Amino acid sequence: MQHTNHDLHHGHDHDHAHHEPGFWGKYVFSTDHKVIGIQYAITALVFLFFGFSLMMLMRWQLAYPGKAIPLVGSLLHNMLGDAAPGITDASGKITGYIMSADLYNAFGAMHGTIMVFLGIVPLAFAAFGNFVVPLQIGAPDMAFPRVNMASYQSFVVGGVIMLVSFFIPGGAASAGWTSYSPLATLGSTHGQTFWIIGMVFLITSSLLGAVNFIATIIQMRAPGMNWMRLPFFVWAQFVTAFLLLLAFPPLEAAAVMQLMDKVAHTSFFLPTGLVVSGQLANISGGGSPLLWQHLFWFLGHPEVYVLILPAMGIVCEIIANNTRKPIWGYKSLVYSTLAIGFLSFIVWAHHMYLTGMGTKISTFFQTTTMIISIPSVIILTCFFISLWGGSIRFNTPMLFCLAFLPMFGIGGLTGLPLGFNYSDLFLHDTYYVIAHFHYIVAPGTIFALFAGIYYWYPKATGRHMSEFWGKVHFWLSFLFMNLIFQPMFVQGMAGLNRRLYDGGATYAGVADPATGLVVGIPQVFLDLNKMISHAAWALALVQIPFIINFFWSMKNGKKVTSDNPWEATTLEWQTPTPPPHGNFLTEPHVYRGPYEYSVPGHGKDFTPQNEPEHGAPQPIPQKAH
Amino acid sequence: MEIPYTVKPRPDTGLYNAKVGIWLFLASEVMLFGALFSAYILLRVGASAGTWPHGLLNVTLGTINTIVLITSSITVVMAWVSLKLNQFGKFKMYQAITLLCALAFLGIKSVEYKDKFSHYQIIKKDGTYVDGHMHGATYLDKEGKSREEHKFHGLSFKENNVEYSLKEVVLNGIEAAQLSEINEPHKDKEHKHEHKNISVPAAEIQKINNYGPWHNTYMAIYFTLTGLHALHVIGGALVIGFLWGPGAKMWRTEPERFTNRIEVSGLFWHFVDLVWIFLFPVLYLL
Amino acid sequence: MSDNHTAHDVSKHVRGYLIVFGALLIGTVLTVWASHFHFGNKDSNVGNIVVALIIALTKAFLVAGYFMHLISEKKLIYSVLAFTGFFFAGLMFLTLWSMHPQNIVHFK
Amino acid sequence: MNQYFDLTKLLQLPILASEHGKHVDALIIWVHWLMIALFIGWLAFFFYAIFRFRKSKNPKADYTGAKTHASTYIEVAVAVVEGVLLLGLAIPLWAKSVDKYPAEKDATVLRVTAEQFQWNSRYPGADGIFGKQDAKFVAADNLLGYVAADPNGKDDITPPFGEIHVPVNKPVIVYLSSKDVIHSFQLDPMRVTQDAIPGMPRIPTQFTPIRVGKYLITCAQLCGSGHSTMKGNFVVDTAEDYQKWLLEKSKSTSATTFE
Ligand code: HEA
Ligand code: HEA
Ligand code: CUA
Ligand SMILES: [Cu+2]
Repeated sequence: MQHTNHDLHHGHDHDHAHHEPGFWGKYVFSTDHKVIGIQYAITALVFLFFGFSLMMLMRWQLAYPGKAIPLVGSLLHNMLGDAAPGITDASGKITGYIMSADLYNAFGAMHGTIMVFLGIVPLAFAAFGNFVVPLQIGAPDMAFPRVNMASYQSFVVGGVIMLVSFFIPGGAASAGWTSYSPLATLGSTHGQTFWIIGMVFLITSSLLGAVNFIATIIQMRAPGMNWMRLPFFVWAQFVTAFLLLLAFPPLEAAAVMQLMDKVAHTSFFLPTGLVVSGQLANISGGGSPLLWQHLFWFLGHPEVYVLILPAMGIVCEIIANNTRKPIWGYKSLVYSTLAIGFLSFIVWAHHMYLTGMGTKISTFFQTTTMIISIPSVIILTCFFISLWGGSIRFNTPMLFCLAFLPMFGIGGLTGLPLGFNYSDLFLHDTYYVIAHFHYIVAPGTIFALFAGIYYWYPKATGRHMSEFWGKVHFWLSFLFMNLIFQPMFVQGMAGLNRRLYDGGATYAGVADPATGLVVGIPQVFLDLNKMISHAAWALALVQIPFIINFFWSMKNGKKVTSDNPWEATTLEWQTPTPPPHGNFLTEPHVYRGPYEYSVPGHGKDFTPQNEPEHGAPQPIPQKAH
Repeated sequence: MEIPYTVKPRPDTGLYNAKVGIWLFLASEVMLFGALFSAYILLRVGASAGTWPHGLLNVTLGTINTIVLITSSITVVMAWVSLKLNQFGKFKMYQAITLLCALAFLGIKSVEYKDKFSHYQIIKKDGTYVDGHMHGATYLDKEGKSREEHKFHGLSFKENNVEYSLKEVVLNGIEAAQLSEINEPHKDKEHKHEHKNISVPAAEIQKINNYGPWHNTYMAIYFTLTGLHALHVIGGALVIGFLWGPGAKMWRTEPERFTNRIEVSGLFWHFVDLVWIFLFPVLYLL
Repeated sequence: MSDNHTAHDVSKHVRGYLIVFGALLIGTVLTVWASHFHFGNKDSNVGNIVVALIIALTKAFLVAGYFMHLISEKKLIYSVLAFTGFFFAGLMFLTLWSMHPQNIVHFK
Repeated sequence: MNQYFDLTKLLQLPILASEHGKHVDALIIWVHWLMIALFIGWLAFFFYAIFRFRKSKNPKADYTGAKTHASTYIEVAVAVVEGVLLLGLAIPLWAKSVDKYPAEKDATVLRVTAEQFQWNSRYPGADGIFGKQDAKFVAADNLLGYVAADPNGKDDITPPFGEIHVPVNKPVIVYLSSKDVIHSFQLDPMRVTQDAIPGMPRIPTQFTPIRVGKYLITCAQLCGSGHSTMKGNFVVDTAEDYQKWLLEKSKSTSATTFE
């Protein structure tokens, strides 16, 4: 449908007639994918910071077990009561407040849950996906705008339920983000019930989102935007959406069953003959704790790729843009991504090697686990080689992306020793695992997300974030991330377990008088806890420039001089800034692949996807009125 | 720009948006019920001998409900056809039947549920079982004045601060030495259990509970699966009801789009029917 | 089949729908009836399970195929369902396989 | 096998006190060689590339970029090495450790039952047979439901919590179970970790201690507020010391019941 100028204007009046949206309609109950994307982004960032704050408190307990929490100690006590009990000096007067073991476990479980389900997924998938995908495929909006809004609202409800659970009697869920039964189900407090119900809302939100994304990408691609012309970011989101769509429901089923165990006293995950606090539990029994683990990890593993694929997508866009050349091996990128998506459904039991797994099963899952590492290698390799022959601009987004590569490399490579069950035998449940995946999700995914924020910010707001403070943010974050997670490998190798309330003090190494050899964890490795914690707090401090930069630039940042400040090729830059409701003034037509940079014989070093083959480039439409 | 393909199919996929959407959603539903069915198989295979009830549910009611759902499915299809043939009146009629079927289904299901809650099993101190429907329970107050109840109120209960304690319960059912006699009646043909009233003094009761989800893993999965399915029935009925009532306005403004909505809601409804097609034999017959 | 239908070829299908409806009713009666017999060797009800499943699958095929128009649906839908089917199979079989007593290291 | 490239120093693995442990270490070390090689290689390329192709040095990007197939070979190489480690070490070693158990008679056999937050142990005693268990008999004073009447149970030995002794240089078979939640029986110096899962009676794990000493049992599965303190002592004695210990425990046994 080619608009003539006339009905184009008509279209506008029409638009206005329909939504004269007030503040609420515009910012809160909006159905515009861009607004929803931004809502998701801000909410998720806040949750991300909250999840980080929980961990900063835990890091105190890990570094200084049993010492009074500084600054916020009494605040915690006032909010959470005896979960943060007071400690007294000799004279019996309260000298401060500490974190009880239950509180530590609750914070640990909620840190994991919040970071994964309320932080990264909403930011990487929902926020960036919502804002960027329709623009990049040349669509006016998502396929189902109202479903889109519902998805966000369901996400908020889920988040609120999770937050409320901190304040109910007994506190929040404390059985780890993995919520293994029976631990999660036994016990009389309701934190776990809240967790389950919260998860049901979050799952619903993700399912609605996934359906919407897939339908949008399949149905709403602009004319000429065929599959092999999609920007890699869209591919990444496409596969991610399928992972969510098909991997989440089994967890939802598991959640329903655990809810029944909790409120209707069924025994889905509770075996016969449980003995709780000295007496036979009054349950029918006959259930299986392993079933929960299978259903959880059936989601759990695809979920980890949900955390990484969008990040890879962002990195790909930014690398192409800042090397000013096409991505090397676009096709193999796409196929590797599809392969990862496919395989990630059949590796899950590598999280369960030590549940007493027979040879057949462990062989199967080890093999698939090793196979799935190959596509990741291919993807990363493509990114590396893309650097070759480029003309690399080191702006803030690019710095974060470049850092992503080795950081993901470390995280990914350390997945391998975990992938062999015979070495996992020793590394399982140690800080080596913690370091493994944090290298991927923190200096990996989070960096990619920072990059994405710096990169698309001008499109969303019409202003740049400060380059200088961006670089400060990058270098310091990079430093402290590594100071936090590198030592964890060392601790893990020394046998320090995760989820330890006292940071391992109980297992501190002692020289056995009889033999003289030291058993337990040598003190040096425990001392690393202090260093890690200080680095973690420092990491928080260096986020302040970012937070200020983020809000300050909305009003005062450097104005963009064109709609395409990075001189990029993809469609989101061929719209007015910020894009109006309906995105494109005239429906774009796509003539070429996503990364046509430095095409030989072209004047400028980038050729937008919608620039007609011959003749003058389509005039880039200026701002809507 | 307006959102394309809300009514007309996109040429290269041949589908309109909502159709793609609903099928994706149904795909996730398959995984949801798939996981529960896997759990069912697992619990059943894992159940120790004699503990998995057979022929516990009322097959007649189950059959009727199956037929009710199938009927609702055909009426949904016919409703859509009527719109295609531009017969709005018929559409109204068919969907009305659909909604009545939905109500009938839920009604029958709740009857079945209720029955399970009045079905009790007693484990006596001597390790034998009494199993049957609650016929009545006798309670005693402090002065030993006895009081008859049709319902079971637990081993003791309080009413306007008088304390009543159980004297005996009367179940209409069977006595059994092993669970298997209760759960696998088809297996042992020799001693035929005919139902009779059996009264059990409170003193002999080791454990008493009714056939709620907590009773055993079979009841757990039964209530979970059928409950979740019932929720889907309710959801589907709400949508169909909306498109039948207020939503029907759209027929006048955008008939094609309305027809699509009916098709999409129908697809969901058929899926709900489809799930039941498996639930019925799995829970009632096997 | 869907959208772009002339009234004519829709009405053609009505008969088909009614036949399917009949078949489903018969199928229902059939399963119930079949459940009164014992198939296969006497101390295992595998036989009955197989029979019941075959009937259920047939009914499912009819509903999905005709009421949900699957037999004449677009390729896209098929591929989505194919993936779903595959992952569902993976979930069920891998889980059951892993949890089979023989594959769990325990005292035998 | 790995004395030539000794990463153990670098990796700082804890002391090793079991026979099969050296294989676990070997696998860990080999994998880390692979990782280090890849990482260094990639990193070198990475830095060279971003240095050489920075904008100031290379103002005009090259449309085609690298024309090499080297990457494909690298990827294949990675796959091959992973395959070798998998088929050569990981799979056979695991098969050995879970499928090939020594006969109970030439091994030290004991039951370890985890509970929040401690480790109970039970030895079969002179007759080498454990007492029967039956859920029927589970009661406050007999939480594991041992059948009092069963003669085999009479001479079973139940030392106090978290005190487990075994003789050196003799295979040990531990039958694990849990009363309440999932725990994980972890003995780092023995390179042993095995979940103890309620409802799965007697999950076995095996190893052969080769070094006399007093070691720590740690719990490798979050099991509640006391998880971090759920430690036990695992003492590897000389054969004589072990006999002595067993003797005195068997005396005190009758007194110690569970709880
Ligand atoms: C985004 C998240 C993410 C990703 C991508 C991965 C990727 C991988 N993970 Fe990880 N994993 C987690 C998140 C993730 N994981 C989490 C959260 C847990 C813990 C859950 C819990 O218990 O709480 C976990 C735990 C975990 C375990 C269980 C450990 C245990 O509990 O005992 C295992 C075991 O097999 C494993 C394996 C792997 C493997 C083989 C990969 C492979 O896919 C990796 C493949 C990648 C590579 C091989 C890297 C290639 C690198 C390059 C080519 C570039 C190098 C670049 C330079 C040097 C510049 N992971
Ligand atoms: C995506 C997942 C994710 C992410 C990003 C993180 C990030 C971090 N995690 Fe966590 N972590 C988990 C998932 C994650 N974690 C999981 C699943 C577990 C296991 C839980 C369990 O045992 O059950 C775990 C466990 C875990 C532990 C082990 C606890 C234990 O076992 O006892 C530790 C210990 O240090 C830790 C630390 C950290 C740190 C320091 C960060 C830092 O990298 C945080 C960095 C965060 C930021 C830099 C904030 C960025 C946001 C902003 C700057 C806000 C801006 C706001 C606006 C602009 C409005 N994590
Ligand atoms: Cu026991 Cu952790
Ligand atoms: Cu995994």
